[in-house]
Amino acid sequence: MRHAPPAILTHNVSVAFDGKPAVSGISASFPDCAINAIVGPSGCGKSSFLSALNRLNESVPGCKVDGNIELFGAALGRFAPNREELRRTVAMIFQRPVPFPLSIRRNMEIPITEHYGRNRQETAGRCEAALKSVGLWGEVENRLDMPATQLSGGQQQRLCLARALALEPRILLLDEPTSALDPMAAGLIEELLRELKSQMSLVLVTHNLAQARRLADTVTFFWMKDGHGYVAESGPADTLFNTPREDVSRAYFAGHIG
Amino acid sequence: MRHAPPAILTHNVSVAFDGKPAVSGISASFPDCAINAIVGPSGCGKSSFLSALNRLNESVPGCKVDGNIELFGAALGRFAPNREELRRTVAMIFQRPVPFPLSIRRNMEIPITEHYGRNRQETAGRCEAALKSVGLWGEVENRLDMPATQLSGGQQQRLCLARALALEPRILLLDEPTSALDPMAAGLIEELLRELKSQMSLVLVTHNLAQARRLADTVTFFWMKDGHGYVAESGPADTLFNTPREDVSRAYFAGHIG
Amino acid sequence: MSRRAADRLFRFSLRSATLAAALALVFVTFFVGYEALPALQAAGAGAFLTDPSWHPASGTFGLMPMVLGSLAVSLLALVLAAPLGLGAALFENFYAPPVLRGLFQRAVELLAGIPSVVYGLWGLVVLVPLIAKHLAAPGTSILAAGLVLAIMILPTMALFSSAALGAIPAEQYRAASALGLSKWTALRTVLLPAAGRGIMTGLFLSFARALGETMAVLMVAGNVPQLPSSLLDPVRTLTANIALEMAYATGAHRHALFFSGFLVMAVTLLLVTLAGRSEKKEARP
Amino acid sequence: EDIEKARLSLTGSSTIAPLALEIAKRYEAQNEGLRIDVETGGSSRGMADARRGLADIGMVSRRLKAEESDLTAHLLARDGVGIIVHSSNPIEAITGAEVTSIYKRETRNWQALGGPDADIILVHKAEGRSTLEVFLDHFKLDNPSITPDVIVGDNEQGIKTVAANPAGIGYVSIGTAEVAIENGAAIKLIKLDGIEASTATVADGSFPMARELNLVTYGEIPENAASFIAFAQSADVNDLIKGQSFVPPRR
Amino acid sequence: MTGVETQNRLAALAIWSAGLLILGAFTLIVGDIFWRGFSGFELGFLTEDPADAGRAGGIRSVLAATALILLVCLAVTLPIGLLTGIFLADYTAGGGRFAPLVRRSLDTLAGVPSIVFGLFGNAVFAHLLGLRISILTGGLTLAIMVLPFFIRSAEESLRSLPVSFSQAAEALGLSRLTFYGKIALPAALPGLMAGLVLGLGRALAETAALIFTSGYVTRLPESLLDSGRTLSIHILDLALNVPGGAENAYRTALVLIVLLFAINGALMALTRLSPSYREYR
Ligand SMILES: Nc1ncnc2c1ncn2[C@@H]1O[C@H](COP(=O)(O)OP(=O)(O)OP(=O)(O)O)[C@@H](O)[C@H]1O
Ligand SMILES: Nc1ncnc2c1ncn2[C@@H]1O[C@H](COP(=O)(O)OP(=O)(O)OP(=O)(O)O)[C@@H](O)[C@H]1O
Ligand SMILES: [Mg+2]
Ligand SMILES: [Mg+2]
Ligand SMILES: O=P([O-])([O-])[O-]
Repeated sequence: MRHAPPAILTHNVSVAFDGKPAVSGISASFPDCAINAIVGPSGCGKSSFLSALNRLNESVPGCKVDGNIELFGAALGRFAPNREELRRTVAMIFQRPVPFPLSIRRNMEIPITEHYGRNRQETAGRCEAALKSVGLWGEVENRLDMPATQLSGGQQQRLCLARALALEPRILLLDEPTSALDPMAAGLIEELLRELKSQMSLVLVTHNLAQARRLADTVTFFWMKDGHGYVAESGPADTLFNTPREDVSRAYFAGHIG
Repeated sequence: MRHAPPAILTHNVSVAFDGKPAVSGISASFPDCAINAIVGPSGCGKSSFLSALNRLNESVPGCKVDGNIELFGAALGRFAPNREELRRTVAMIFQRPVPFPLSIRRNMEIPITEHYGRNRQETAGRCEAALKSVGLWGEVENRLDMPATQLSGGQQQRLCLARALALEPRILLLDEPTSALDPMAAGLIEELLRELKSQMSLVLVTHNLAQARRLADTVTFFWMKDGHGYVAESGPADTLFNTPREDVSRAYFAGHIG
Repeated sequence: MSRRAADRLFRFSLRSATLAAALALVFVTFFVGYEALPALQAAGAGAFLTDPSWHPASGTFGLMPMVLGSLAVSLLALVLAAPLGLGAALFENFYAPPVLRGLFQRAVELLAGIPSVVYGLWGLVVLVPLIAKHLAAPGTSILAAGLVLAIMILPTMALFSSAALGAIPAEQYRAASALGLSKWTALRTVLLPAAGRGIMTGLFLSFARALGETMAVLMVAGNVPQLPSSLLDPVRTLTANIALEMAYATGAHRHALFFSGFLVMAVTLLLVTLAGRSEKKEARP
Repeated sequence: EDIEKARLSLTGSSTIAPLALEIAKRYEAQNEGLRIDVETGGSSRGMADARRGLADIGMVSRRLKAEESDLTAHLLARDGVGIIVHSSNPIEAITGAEVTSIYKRETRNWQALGGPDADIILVHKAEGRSTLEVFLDHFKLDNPSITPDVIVGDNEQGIKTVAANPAGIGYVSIGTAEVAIENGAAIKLIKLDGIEASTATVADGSFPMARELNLVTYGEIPENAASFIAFAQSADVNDLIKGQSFVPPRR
Repeated sequence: MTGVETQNRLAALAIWSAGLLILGAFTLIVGDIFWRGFSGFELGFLTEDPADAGRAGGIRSVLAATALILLVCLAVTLPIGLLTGIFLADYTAGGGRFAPLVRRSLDTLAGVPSIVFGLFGNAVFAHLLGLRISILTGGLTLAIMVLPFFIRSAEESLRSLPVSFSQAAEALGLSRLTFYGKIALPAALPGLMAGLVLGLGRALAETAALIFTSGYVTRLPESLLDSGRTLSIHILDLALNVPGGAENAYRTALVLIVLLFAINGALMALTRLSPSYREYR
C-alpha cells in the first residue's frame, strides 16, 4: 500500500543572500488538506524559506536557494512546466495586503486572463466564484469598479486571497496574513483559512502564537543559531504546544524567550 | 496623611489626527518606580497616547491633544518651564533605535552639552556613566569615534537609552523598544529596564504579551471601538493577567482575539 | 504572438533600448574627443594654457583667458548662491510657517524652471544698465554674469539641499526633539551633518551647471577674451566662446573649439562624478 | 529629392542678410514652391557653410582674398564701414589717426576729442566678421593688440550696444546704420577724415572704407542657386538694394 | 541656556532673511517679465509671423517650430526612455553589472553642458548625416540631451511603486509585460508624466544646443528639414541682435514662461488627481 506523498517535502533546504545564509538545513514535510504553521522569532528566515517554495526569491538579486523541494511527490522542476505555472499552483499571500492600484474588477481579471485567456464570460464567472468564496461578493458586487485601495485592510486581504484562489492553486503560502489587520478582520481571515484547508495545503507563517494554537494542524518551529535560522522542532500542533521535546521550544512556547 | 502623587496621571486624554480621534477618554495613573505596560492590538493608539506625555506629537501637523496630564502632581505646563526641559525629564525611546548618523561620542555629547553647557570634563563624565549604566562602556570604550550606525541593533538601542539617561530623566517612555531586536539583544534591554525602575517611572508600550508578563508592575490594556482606542481595563499586572474583569481582556490575554 | 514570445520580445527591447541610451554617451564623448584630438596633437596641451591670447585669425589659440573667465564667473555665482540656497532649504523645511512653505516651495521650483535665456534677457535689460549706471559702463562684466548665474543656480542649490534634508528620516528630528534639543541645535549638530553629502552634491552640480551655462552668460559677460583684473571687466567663458565661433570655425580653429568643449565636459563630468560619489557614500550607513 | 530641390539656404554676413531676405522674398513670389532660408553668423560662416555644403550660397561682406579662390564670388552690392557714436555725443567727425589712437587705447577720454568728460567705451567686432577685417585693414591695426570693452557679433548688436552707451564708439555697415537711424536708433554715423559716411559717398567712391557685398558659392552651382544669383545680380533688385541703403553695382 | 537661545535667534534671523531674499528675487524677476511682457500684449502676437527681424509681428512661426522640435524630441525620447527606465528599475530584468554602468553613463550624460550637445549635433546630424541645420537635427540633438533626465525620472517613478506590487504580480504568475502594461505603468503614470514635463521644460528652455542645429530662421517651417527657431532662440536673438527688440523679447519670454508654468500646473493637477485617475482606469 502506498501513502499519498505530502503536499510539500523539503530536504536540507537553505536560502542565502549574497552568500550569507538566512536559513539552512531545513527539512520539513507539510501534508495536504492541513494548515501547517511556521513560527519563530523575527529574522529567523521564515519568509525566506516560504518564498523558496514557489521560487519567488529567484528574482531577488544575490539570493540563492539550495536543497531539494518536492511538491506532491514531484521535484519542483517537474511539477510545473514553468515559473508562471508554478506560481499559479503555489499561491502566496503577504503580510500587507497588496491590491494593485486599479479597480477591484481589474485586480481579479488581470491574473485570470493571464492564465486562462481572454474569455469574458469565463473570466466573470471565475471572478464571482472567487469573491464569493472569500465572502467579499456581497460587499463589492455593486462597486466592482471602485479602486481596490479604497477597501478596508481586511477586505483588501480577502481580495488578495480571492485573486489567488481564482487561479485554483493547490498550495497556499501565507506570510503573516493577518498581522497588519485589526482583530475583527483577522478573525474573518482565520475562518476562511479553516474552510480552505479542505481543498488545499496551507503553509502559514505567523508571529502570533495564539493564532498558531487556534489554527495549526502541524507546527514547524524555527529558531536561530550562528546568525541563521534552522528548524528547532516540528510535528503535530498538539505535541509541540503541549509536550515540546526541546528546551528552546519549551521556553519559547512558555513565553520566556523571543 | 498625603500619598505621593503618581508619576503620571492622565484624565480624559484624547489624541486626534486631522480631527479624527486615534484614542480618546484615556484616564490612567502610572506610579513612580515601576514598569507600567501598555498593551493592545495594532493601531489602537498606544504610540499616539505615549507621545502625548512629553508633547512630542505637538509638532506633527494636524495632531491635537485634549485632556489633562499631570506629572508628579503638577500640570504639564507647570512641571517643566519649556518643551526642551520637559523632554529632558520625560525621555522617550522608539521602536527602531535612532542613533544620529555621527560618532558614538557625538551622539552622547550633543544632548549633554545642550542641557548642561559646554564643560568637557563634566560631559565626559556623564557620557561614561550613562554608557556604563547600559552596559555599553566596555564594548565601545576604545572606539567612541566610530559611527554609531555601525553598532548592532541591540547596541544602538542601548546607546539611545544611554543618551537619554545621561540627561537624568524622571520618566522613561518606551515604544516597543525591543521589537526590532533579536531575542538576545531584547533580553539585555529587558534586564536594563528592570534595573532602571528603582530610579524612575517607566511606561512600556509592547506588542509582546510575554514581555509584559515578564516585566510589568501595572498593565493598561487598550482596545478599539468605533475606530478609536480606549482603555478597556487597567490595574496591577497580576490582577489583569490572572483575573481580568472584562470579557474582551479575558479573550485577549487568553489569545482568542488580537 | 504567444504570451511568452511577447514577453521575451519585451525583455529584449528593454535591453536594446538601454544599450542604445548608454551608447549615446559613449558616442558623444568619443566624438567630441575625436574632434578635439588634432588640436592637442598640433599644439600640445601646454600651448592652450601658455598661449596668452585667443585670436584664431592670427592662429593663436590660448584658452587661458576663457578658462579664467569661466572660473571667475562660476565661482562668483557659487559663492553667492551656496549659502542662500542652503538657507532657502532650511527655511522651507524648518522655519517657514505652513502657509508660506507651500508658496516658497512653488517659488523655488518656478525659479528653477525659468529658462536661462530669460535670466539673460533680464540681466541684459535690467542688470547691465544698472551696473553701467552705478559702477562702470558698459556693465557687461564678470559681475553681471556672476549675478545672473547665481540667480540661475540658486534653485538648484536650494532643491538639492532641501532634498538632502528631506531624505533624512523624520525619526532623526523626532529623536532629537525627544532629547530636548532646540531647533537650531538639532539642525546644526544632527541634520546638517547628516545631509552634508547631499548638500555637497548640490554644490557640485550647481557649479557644474554654472560652468556649462552658455547663452545667459554670453548675453551679459561682454565676451572679450582677455585676462580679467577686476569684477567689472568683461570676460569670455569657454562655452560662450564656442557659441560665438563654432559657426564658422574650420581646421585648427574648429579643433581648438572642440577641445574647449571637451575641457568643459571633462570638468563637469569630474564634478558630476564627485557629486555622485558623495551621494553614494551617503546611502551606505 | 523634391524637397531638396525646392529649398535654398543662404548663411553668413549679417550685413547682407537683411538685403538677401528681401531679394529672396521677391524671388519666391515669382517662383512658387521654392523656399529660401537666410541666416546670419558672419561672413566666415558663409564661406565655411558653402564649403561644407551646409548652405547653398554664402554671404560675404568683403572682397574674397587670394587664398579664398576656391569660392566663386558673385557681386551683389557695395557698402561701407562707418564709425558710429551715440546720438547724444557732440562729436561729428573723426580722423583716421584718432580712430587708431582710440582703438589702441592711447586716447581714453572723449575730452581729448573735444567731447564730454567720459571714458570711451570701445565696441569691437568678433573675429570671423568681414566688417572687422575691413576695419582692421583700413586702419592697419593688429587685432590682438586691441582690448575692447565689448565684443559684438552682428551689425545690429553693435548698433544696439553703442545706442545703450552714451560714451560708446563702434563701426558698422553704413547701410545697416542708415536703416537703423531711420528707425530711431540712438546712434549717428560720423565723418571719417572729413568725408561723410553715407550711401552717397560710397556710391561716388569717395568714402575711404568701402567694400563689396558678395554671394559666394563652392564648386558646381546647382540650377536653382544659379538662377537665384542671376536674379540677385539683375537690375530687378536695384530698388531693394537702395531700400537697404546699399549701392547697386555698376552693371 | 541663554547661549543656546541666542544662537537659535541668530540662526532664525539668518534663515528668514535668506528665505525672504529669495522670495523677493522671485517677485522681482517674474514681476519684471510679467509687467513688461504684458504691456502692449495682444493676441495677434500669437497668430502673426514675426516681421522686421522680430521687432514687429508675432511669434506664430516660432511657436510652430518650437512645437515641431519638441515633437521630434519626444518621439525619440519617449520609447527609448520608457524602456530604459523599466530596465533600470526592474530587479528581475537581469541588469546585473550592466545597469549600474548604464546609470553611471546616464548621470554623466546629464552633466554634459548643452553647448557640447550643440557641437555634437552640428557635426554629426547636420554635417555627417546630411540633415543640415533643421528641425530634425535640433530635435534629435535635444532628444539625446533630454534622454538621461527622462530615463532617470522614469526609473525613479517606477521605483517609487512598492516592491510588493512586483512581488505580488510575480506570485500570481504574471509576465513582466503584463505587469508593466497593465499595472506598473498605469500606477506610475503621474511620475512618468512628471519626468516628461521635466524633459519638455528642459527642451523648451534650451538655446545653446540649438543655435547650430535647428538654426534661427523665423519663417513658418514647412517640413522637418526646414530650419526653425524656438522661443528661447527668438528671445536671445531679439535681445542681443535687434535694436528695439527688447519689447518683443519680453513678450516672447512671457509666452515661454506662461507655457512652462502651465505645463507645471497641469502636471501638479495630474499628480493631485492621480489616485483616482490611476485607479479608475
Ligand atoms: N532581500 C534580502 N537581501 C538580503 N538579506 C535579506 C533579504 N531578505 C531577507 N534577508 C535576510 O534574511 C534573514 C531572514 O529574513 P526573513 O525575512 O526571512 O526573516 P523572517 O523570519 O521572515 O522575519 P520576520 O518575522 O521579521 O518577517 C534576515 O537576516 C534578513 O536580513
Ligand atoms: N501622523 C499621523 N497622521 C495621521 N494619523 C496618524 C498619525 N499617526 C498615527 N495615526 C493614526 O492614529 C491611529 C493610532 O496609531 P498609533 O500609531 O498610535 O497606534 P499603535 O497602537 O501605536 O499601533 P502599533 O501597535 O501598530 O504601533 C492609527 O489609526 C493611525 O492611522
Ligand atoms: Mg517575514
Ligand atoms: Mg505604535
Ligand atoms: O557680419 P559681417 O557682415 O560683419 O561678416
